[in-house]
Amino acid sequence: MSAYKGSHILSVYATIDELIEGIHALKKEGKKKFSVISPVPHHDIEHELHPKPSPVRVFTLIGGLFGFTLGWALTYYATESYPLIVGGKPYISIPPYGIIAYILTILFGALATIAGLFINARLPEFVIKDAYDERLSSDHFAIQYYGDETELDTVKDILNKTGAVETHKKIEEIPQKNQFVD
Amino acid sequence: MEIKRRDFVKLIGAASVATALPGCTRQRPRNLIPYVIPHEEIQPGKAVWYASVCRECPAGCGVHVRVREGRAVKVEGNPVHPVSEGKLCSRGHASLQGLYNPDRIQQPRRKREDGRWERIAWDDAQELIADKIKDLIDEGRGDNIAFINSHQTGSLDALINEFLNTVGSARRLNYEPFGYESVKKASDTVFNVEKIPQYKFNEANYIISFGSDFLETWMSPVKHAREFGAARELQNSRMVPFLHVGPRLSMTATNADEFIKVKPGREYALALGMVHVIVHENIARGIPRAQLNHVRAVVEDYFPREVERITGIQFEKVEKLARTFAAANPGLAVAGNPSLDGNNGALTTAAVHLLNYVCGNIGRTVVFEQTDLLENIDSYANMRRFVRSMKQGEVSVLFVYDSNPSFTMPEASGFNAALEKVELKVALSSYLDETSAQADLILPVNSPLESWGDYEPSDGVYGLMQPSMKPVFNTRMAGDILLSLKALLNNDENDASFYDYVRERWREIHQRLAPNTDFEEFWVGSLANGGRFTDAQTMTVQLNDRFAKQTLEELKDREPVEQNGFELMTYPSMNHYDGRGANRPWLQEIPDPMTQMTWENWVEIHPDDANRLGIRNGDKIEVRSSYGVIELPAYVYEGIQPGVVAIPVGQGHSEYGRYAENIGASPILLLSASLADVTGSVKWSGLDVSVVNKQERLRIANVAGSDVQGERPFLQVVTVEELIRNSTREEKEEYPQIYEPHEYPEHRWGMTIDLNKCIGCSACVTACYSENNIPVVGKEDVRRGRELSWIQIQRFFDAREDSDNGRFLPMLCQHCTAAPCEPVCPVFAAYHTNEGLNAQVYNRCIGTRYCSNNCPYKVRRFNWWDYDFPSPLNWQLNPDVTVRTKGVMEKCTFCVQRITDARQEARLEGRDIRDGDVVPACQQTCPTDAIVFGDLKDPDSRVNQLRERNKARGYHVLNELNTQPAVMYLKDVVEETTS
Amino acid sequence: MNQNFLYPLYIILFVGFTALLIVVGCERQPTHPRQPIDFSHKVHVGEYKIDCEYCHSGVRSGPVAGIPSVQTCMGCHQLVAATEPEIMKLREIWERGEPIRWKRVNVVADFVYFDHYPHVSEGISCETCHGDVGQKDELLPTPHLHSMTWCVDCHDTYEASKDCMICHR
Amino acid sequence: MPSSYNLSYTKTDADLLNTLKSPSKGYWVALAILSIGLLIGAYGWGSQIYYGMGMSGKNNPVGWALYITTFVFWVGIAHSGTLISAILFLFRVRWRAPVYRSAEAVTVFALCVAGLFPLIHLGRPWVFYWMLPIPQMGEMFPNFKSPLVWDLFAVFTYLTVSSTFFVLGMMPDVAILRDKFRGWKKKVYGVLALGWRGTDQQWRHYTAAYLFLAALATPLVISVHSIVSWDFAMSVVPGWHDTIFAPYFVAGAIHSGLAMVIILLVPMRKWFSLKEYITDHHLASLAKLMIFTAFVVGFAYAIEFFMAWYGGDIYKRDVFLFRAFGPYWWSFWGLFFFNFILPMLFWWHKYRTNTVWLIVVSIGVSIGMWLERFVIIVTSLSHEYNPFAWGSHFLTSTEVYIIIGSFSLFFFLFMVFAKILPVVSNWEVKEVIEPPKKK
Repeated sequence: MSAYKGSHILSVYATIDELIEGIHALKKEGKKKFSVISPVPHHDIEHELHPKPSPVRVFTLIGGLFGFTLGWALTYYATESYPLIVGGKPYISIPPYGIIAYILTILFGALATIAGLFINARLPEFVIKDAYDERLSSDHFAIQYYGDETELDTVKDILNKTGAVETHKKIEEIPQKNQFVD
Repeated sequence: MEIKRRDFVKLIGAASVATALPGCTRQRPRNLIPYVIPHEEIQPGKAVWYASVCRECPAGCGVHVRVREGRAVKVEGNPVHPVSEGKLCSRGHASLQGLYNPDRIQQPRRKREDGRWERIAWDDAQELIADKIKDLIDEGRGDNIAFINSHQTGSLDALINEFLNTVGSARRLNYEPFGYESVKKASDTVFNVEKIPQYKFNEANYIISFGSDFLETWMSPVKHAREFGAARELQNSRMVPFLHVGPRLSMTATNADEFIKVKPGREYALALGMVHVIVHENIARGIPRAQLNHVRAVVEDYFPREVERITGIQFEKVEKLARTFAAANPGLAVAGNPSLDGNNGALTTAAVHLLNYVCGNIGRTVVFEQTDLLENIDSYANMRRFVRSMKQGEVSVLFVYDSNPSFTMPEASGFNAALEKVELKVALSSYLDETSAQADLILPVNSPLESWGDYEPSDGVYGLMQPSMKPVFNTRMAGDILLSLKALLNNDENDASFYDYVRERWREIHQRLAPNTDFEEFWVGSLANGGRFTDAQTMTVQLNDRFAKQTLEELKDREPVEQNGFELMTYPSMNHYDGRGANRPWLQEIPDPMTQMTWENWVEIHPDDANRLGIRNGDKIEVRSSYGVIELPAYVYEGIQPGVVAIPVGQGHSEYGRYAENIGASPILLLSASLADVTGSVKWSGLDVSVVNKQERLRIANVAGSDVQGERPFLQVVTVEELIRNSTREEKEEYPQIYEPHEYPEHRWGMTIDLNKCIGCSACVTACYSENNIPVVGKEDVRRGRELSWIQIQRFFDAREDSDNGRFLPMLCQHCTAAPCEPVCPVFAAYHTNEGLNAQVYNRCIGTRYCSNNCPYKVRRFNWWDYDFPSPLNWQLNPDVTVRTKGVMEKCTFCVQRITDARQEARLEGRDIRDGDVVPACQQTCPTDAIVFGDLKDPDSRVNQLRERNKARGYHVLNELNTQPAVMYLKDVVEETTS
Repeated sequence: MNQNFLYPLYIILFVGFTALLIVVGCERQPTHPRQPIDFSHKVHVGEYKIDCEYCHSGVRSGPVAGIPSVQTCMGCHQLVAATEPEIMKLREIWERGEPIRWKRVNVVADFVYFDHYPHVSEGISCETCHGDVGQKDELLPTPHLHSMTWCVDCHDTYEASKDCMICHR
Repeated sequence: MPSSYNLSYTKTDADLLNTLKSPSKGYWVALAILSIGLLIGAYGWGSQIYYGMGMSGKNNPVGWALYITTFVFWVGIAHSGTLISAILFLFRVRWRAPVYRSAEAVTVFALCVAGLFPLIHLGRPWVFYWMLPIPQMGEMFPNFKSPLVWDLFAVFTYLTVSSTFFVLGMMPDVAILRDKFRGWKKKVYGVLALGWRGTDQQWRHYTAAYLFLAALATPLVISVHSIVSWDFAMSVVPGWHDTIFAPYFVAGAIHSGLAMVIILLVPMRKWFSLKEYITDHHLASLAKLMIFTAFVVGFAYAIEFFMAWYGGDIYKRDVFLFRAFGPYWWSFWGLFFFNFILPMLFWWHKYRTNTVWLIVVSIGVSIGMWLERFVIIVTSLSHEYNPFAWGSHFLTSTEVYIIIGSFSLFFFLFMVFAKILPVVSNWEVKEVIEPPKKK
C-alpha cells in the first residue's frame, strides 16, 4: 500500500515514457498525493520520486541485536539451570555459546527484516481493496492519485492527456475506519 | 527393557510371601544360609549370596552366587575357597547361562517309536527305569547296568557307586575327555605313583611350561592364574621368569617371557637336555649323590647338541636354561597338556618330572598329595573297553550323567554305533546334547546352581554346594533321582533326599575334621563357608629304581607318519573346554584371546604353509585324516609350527541347543580310534592330515581390527633391564590446560591395570557381561563389528620388536577428565560426574553416535537393535542395571551400581566409603589381580599405591591427546629367561 | 504468514510424524488397576493410624519399601474384622498358601532407580511423594511420581544432588 | 549485458506462462517414478525405525556413514542457491537474474532433504526434540557445547532465511500469475502474492529488505557450512580434526552447488524453452566458476595431505595413507578425479559450451563431492586411533533405499515447483531489459 489513503484514481500507462510524462505533469500542477505502480522498480521512476531510505534497516538491526542477546541469555540460562560438566570445559564456555549467539543474530535479523517489510509495506493484503489493473504486474505502469472526487477528476484529465490508456476510480465511504485491518 | 525389571518387581511380592510361608512348595530349598547378609530375611531390592562350587570343569572353584528376589544373577569366586580365592574364569561365570539356558530340557521326556520326544511324568519315568532294572536283576543281569558320568567326587560319587552296588553292577565310568593320562603315566614311570601332582606356581622362582596351557584349560586354570599372577609380581623391578616351550603360541605361551617354538612332541628333549646339563654339572640339588649316576645314565644321550638336533634350540641356550633353572631353587616345570597326549605327552611329562626332581622342586612346587582326586578319571582305554562291551550287548541300561561321550569320543571309536545296542539309555542331562539325543529317556537334572552336593578338587578341600534358587524348570537333582530309583528298587517307601544324603556324608567329614563340635554348627558353618578347607596331606616320592634309559624309550610315541604333509594338533578350547561350554552364548561371543575369533571354530595354519596353498584368513579349507574330513575356516597364525595345523576342540555340535549347533566342525571327527601307544589316551595330536584350499571365503567373525599396533604406543612393554635403567622416569603428565580444571569434591574414581599381570583370560569380559546385562549380538553382528563388550581384551603381536608374542591390553572406558565424548553429545547423555565418572545416561541418549566417533579408545558401544534375551536367559539380568533399548549408546560405567551400593551401605553404617568397598566386576574376578579400582583422591588407596610403586611403568594410552584418563596402565614387563 | 504452500505441507507432515513417533515411543501408565482385594488405605492409615512402615517395612534398610506378606495381613486379620467379605477373601488366599497378586499402581520407568532409604533417612515423609493415602479408599496412579520434573524440583529445594547417576545407571 | 537480451516485457510474461502449462506425459511419468522412489525411501526409514539402526551398515568404529555423507552432500548442494542469489546479488552480477530462482529452489529443497538426515541417522528419532532449545524434564536444555546443536541452529536458520528469501523474491512474480490466471488458480496465486501491487513504496521497502536478507544470508552461508564442517573438525578423529575444514567445506559446497545448478538448468532451459534467458554465455560463466572452485578444492586436498605429512602425527598420516591405498582407494581417487581433473575440461571452450559435457562434468562433480564426504567420514572412522577397533562400513539395502528416497524427494519437490511457480525470476529479468517505450 502506500502512504496515502482514501478515494483515488488509477491511471494506467502502456509505456514508461508516458508514465514519466504523467509524473512530470502532476509535479507541475503541484500535486503530490500519488504513488507509482510498476512491474519492476525502475531507476527512471526512482529518479522522479526521490524516495527516502526504507526504515526496514532499523528492524534488521533491532532483530539482530535481539537475537544476539537471546543467544547469550539462552545458553547462559540453560547452563545455570542444570550445570553439567562436559569434557573438562568450564560451565560457561564462550566460544561455543558465541556460535549460538551469532546464528541467532542472523536468524532474528532475517525474521525482523521480513517483519519490517510487512509492516512498512502493509502486507499481506489478501484481498486488494484499491483500484488495480491486471496489466500492472506485467508490462503496464500506473499512477495512483488520492484526493476528493473533484480533485480526482481534474487529475484524471491531466493524466489522460499524458497518454494514460485507462483510468480506474475508487471512491471510499466516509468514515474510513477499519481500512487497514488486514 | 520394560519386561525384565517389571518381572522382578512382581516377584518382590512373591518373594516376601515365600519367606513367610516356609515349606509350601515341594522343590523349595531348605535352610538356605546366606553368607554376606545374616539370614534374618530376604529383603526385596537387596541381594543375598550363597556359597557353592562351580562344576563347569573338574577344577572345582568355590563360588558365591548372587541372588536377587529368588533368582541367581551373578556368580563370583568364593574368597575363602583355596582353589578360587574369590576369582573365577569365563566358564565359571557362564554357569549362569547353563542354569538359564533357553534350550534346557524342561521336563522328563521319552522317545517315541518314531523318534520324536514326548512328555512323561517323573514317577512314570522312574518306574519305567526301575521296572527295567528289576527285570534285569531278576534275569541275573544286574551287571548290565552301566553309568557314565563326568568326574565326580564326594556324595554323588558315593551315591552312584551305592546305586550300582544295589543293582549289582560295577560298570561305572568317571569319564572326562581330557583325563591327564600322560601325567599319571609319567608319575607312575618316574616315581612309581600313578598320581597327578599339584603345582604351586606362586612358590616357584622360575617357571617353564613344556606345552602346558596351565592358564587356560589345564587342570585348575583359575588357581594357576592366581598363583602365576602372584609369581609375576615385580619385586625391585625383577620377577619370576617364565619360559614356554611348545608347538603353539597359546594364551599361556604368549604370557611367557620367551616362547620357544618346537615341533609338537619334541619338548621332552629340552627337558632331558636340561637334566643332562644339571646332573653333569653337579648342580642338582634335589637328589642324593647316589642317584646322580642313575640319572646321568638315563639322560646320557641328551647332551645339548643332541637337543639342538631334535628341537632346533641352540645348545648354548639349553645349557644356560639348565643352569638358570637349577639355580632358581625352587623352579617349576610343568607338562602334560592333553593336546600332547599321543604325541610324546607321557615322555615329556616324565622328562619334566625328572627335571623337577633333580632340581629339588618335588615337594616344594610340585606336590603329590595323599588323595589325588583326578586320578579316578577313567582313561580312554577304559572307555574303549566299555564300547566293546556295549557292542557285545553286555550293556542293557546305560545312565549318562553330565557327560557327552557321543561328542567327545572319536567318531571312529564306534561309541555311537555301540550305543544303539543298549536297550534303555537314560540321559540324566539338562541339555539335549549329542548323547541325550540318542537316549530313550531324558531325566532333566538340576543345574549345579540348583543342586545340593559337594566336590573335592584336591586333598583337604571339601567344597559344599547348595542350591541358590528354586529349579527353573521341572528338573530334579541327579542324586534325588538315584535315591528315588534305589527306593523303587528296594520297594522302599521312604523318600530319602539327596540333601539328607549329603548331610550324612558330611557327618563323616565332621567326624574327621572337628569331632568335638556340634554337627549342626559345623554344617551351617560349612554352608556359609562354601565348604571346609584343610591343609592337604602331602606324600614324598622317590625316583623309581627301575627307571632307566630304556623306560624313556618306551614312553616314546610312534613318530607321526608324514604322508600328507601336515600334523594335526587339537587342544581344549579356552571357552568351551571339551565342548560343554558351547551352548553358553557368552562363551561363544567372547573372543578366543589369541585368535580373537568368535562363534567359530578354525584351523590354525602357519603363514608359510598358507602362502604355499594360497590360503588367506577365513578361507575355507578341508582337513582330511584317514578317519574323517572336516571343513573349517583358516586362521593364518605365526604362532604355530610350519607343517602343523591346530584345531580347538569344543565346537561343531550337531545338537546342544541353538547357540552351539552348526558352528564349525569338531576336530574329534578326524581322530583315530586307537589308543595312544603309551598312555591309553585319545591321540589328541600327532595325526597325519592333508589340507586342501577349498577356494571359498567364509564369513568369519574376528574381533581384531588389526593384529599389530605399528608405531602406536597403545600397548607398551619394557624389559626388566630397561625398567631398572629408567626406574625414575615418569610419563609426562602435565600438559598446558586452557581451562581451569574442575574439582572433585569427594572421590575421583580411577583404575590401574597392570599389563604385566594381565594374561588375557577374558574372565573380566564375561564378568562384565554378567554384571552389566550386556547382550550377546550373535555371529553376524560380531562380524560387522557390533559386539557390545564394555571391556575388551585387545591383543597385539608387535608390542616388542624382539618377540612375536601376543600381548593383551584390557580396553575399557578410560573415564577421561577431559573426555572427548562428552562435549559432543547434544543432549548431555554423556557427561562427567563430580566423582570423575564419565557417565552415560541411557534414557537420555538419542543415538547420534557422535560420542563413539569421538572416542579415541573406541570403547563406546551402540545398541543397533533391541537385543533378545530368550527366556529364561532374561532371569539372569542384573536388576540394578538398566537393560538398554535400541538406538542407545552404552559403555563401561566403572560398575556405577556397585559404587551406589557401597555408598548406600556406608550411609547405613554411618561412615564414608572405604578403599576396597567398591570393586567393579572386572577387578573382582581378575585371577591375577591385574585390575585395581579405587579413589584417586585417597593417597592411601590401593590404586594410588600401585601407581606410586610403579611410577616408571605407568602410562596413559594416548596421553598426547590430553584426555587425562582415569585408567592408568602399567607397562608389560619382559624378564630375562637366562642369566 | 503464508508462503510457498509446500513449506507448510512439509511442516505439517513433519509435526504429524513427530507426534506419531512420540506417541509410539511413550510408555503407557496403568490407569485404573483392579486389585484382587479391595484394600483401603483410608481405613488402615486414616482411621486406625497404622504406621506406613508397619507394612512397608523396607524403607529404612533398602531401596524397596516392599508389599507386606500375607502373613503380615493375617497377623491382624486373624481376629480383626474377620467376617468382612474382603477379609474372607484374604483368608482364602492365606489358606491356599498363595501370594496376593496385587496390581502395580505406580510404574516408575525401568531406567529410574529410586532408593527409599536416603529419602526416608533425611526425614522426607511418605506423604511428600505418595500423598495423603489416608484419605483414599483406592489408590490411583500418582502422575508426579513419573515425572522427572517433580523429582528435580524437590532435589533443587532440598539442595540434593542433581547428578544423573543418582537415579539413572 | 542487457544488449544480449532480445526480449520485451510481454515476451517474458508469455514465456513465464509457458512454463506453467499443463505438463506433458513425460513429466507425469517422471513424477510417478520419483513417487516410487519416495515410497522406497519411506520404507527404508520405516524399517530402520522399527528394527533399529542396525538396518544401516554402521558399526562400532564407523558410527556415521552414508546418512551423514548424504546430509553434508545436500547441505553442500544447498549452498549454490545462496551463493548465486545472495552473494552475486551483493556483487551486482547481472547474469544472476535468470538463474537464481532455480538455484534458490535447489537451496530450499536440498535443505529440506538434508534436514531429514540428522533425524534419519538418530538411534532414537522419536526423541529428537531433546535437541531443541526447550526446557525438558523441568530444566534440562540441550548441550550448547555440542557441534550438533550448533549444526541444528545453523541449518534451521539457514532453512528459514533461505526459504523466506526464496518466497520473498517470488512475490512480484506470483503477482503476475495472479493477474494472468482466472478461476481457482487466481485465488491461490492471489493468496500467495500477499496483495502485492508494485507501488513505489512497496518496491522501496521490498528492495531494502531484499538487500538486507542478502547481506545476512552471505555470512550465514559461509558459517553454516563452517559449522557443518565443525561437526568433524571439533572432534579428535584423525582426518577430521583439521583447521582447514571450514573453508574447505565451504569451497566444496560451492563446487557441488554449481554442479547441481547446471544439472537442473540445462534440461529446464530445454524443456521450458528458456534459451533466451539462460544463455550459453550463462552456462559458460558457471563452468568457468567451476574451474575456479575445482582449484580451491584441489588446493584443499593438497594442503590436507601436506599437513598430514608435515604435521608428523602418525595417526593422521596413517589415515591419509589409508584413504589413498586402503580398501577405500576407489573413493579417494574417484573424488580426486571427479572434483579436480574432470572440471579441467572447462578450460576448453568446446566443453563449456556443450550442454552434454556440462551435464556430464556436473554429474561427475556431484558424485565426486559425495565421495569426498564419504572419504572424510568413513575412511577416517575406519582407521582411527585404536588399531584393534579398526573396521569398515558395509553397505545395506536400507541405506540405499533411504538415499534413493532422498534424491527422489529432492527432484520431486523441484519438479512440482517447476510446474507451479516461476522458475525464472521474471521481475529481475525485466529489470535488466528495456521497459516498454514509445516508438
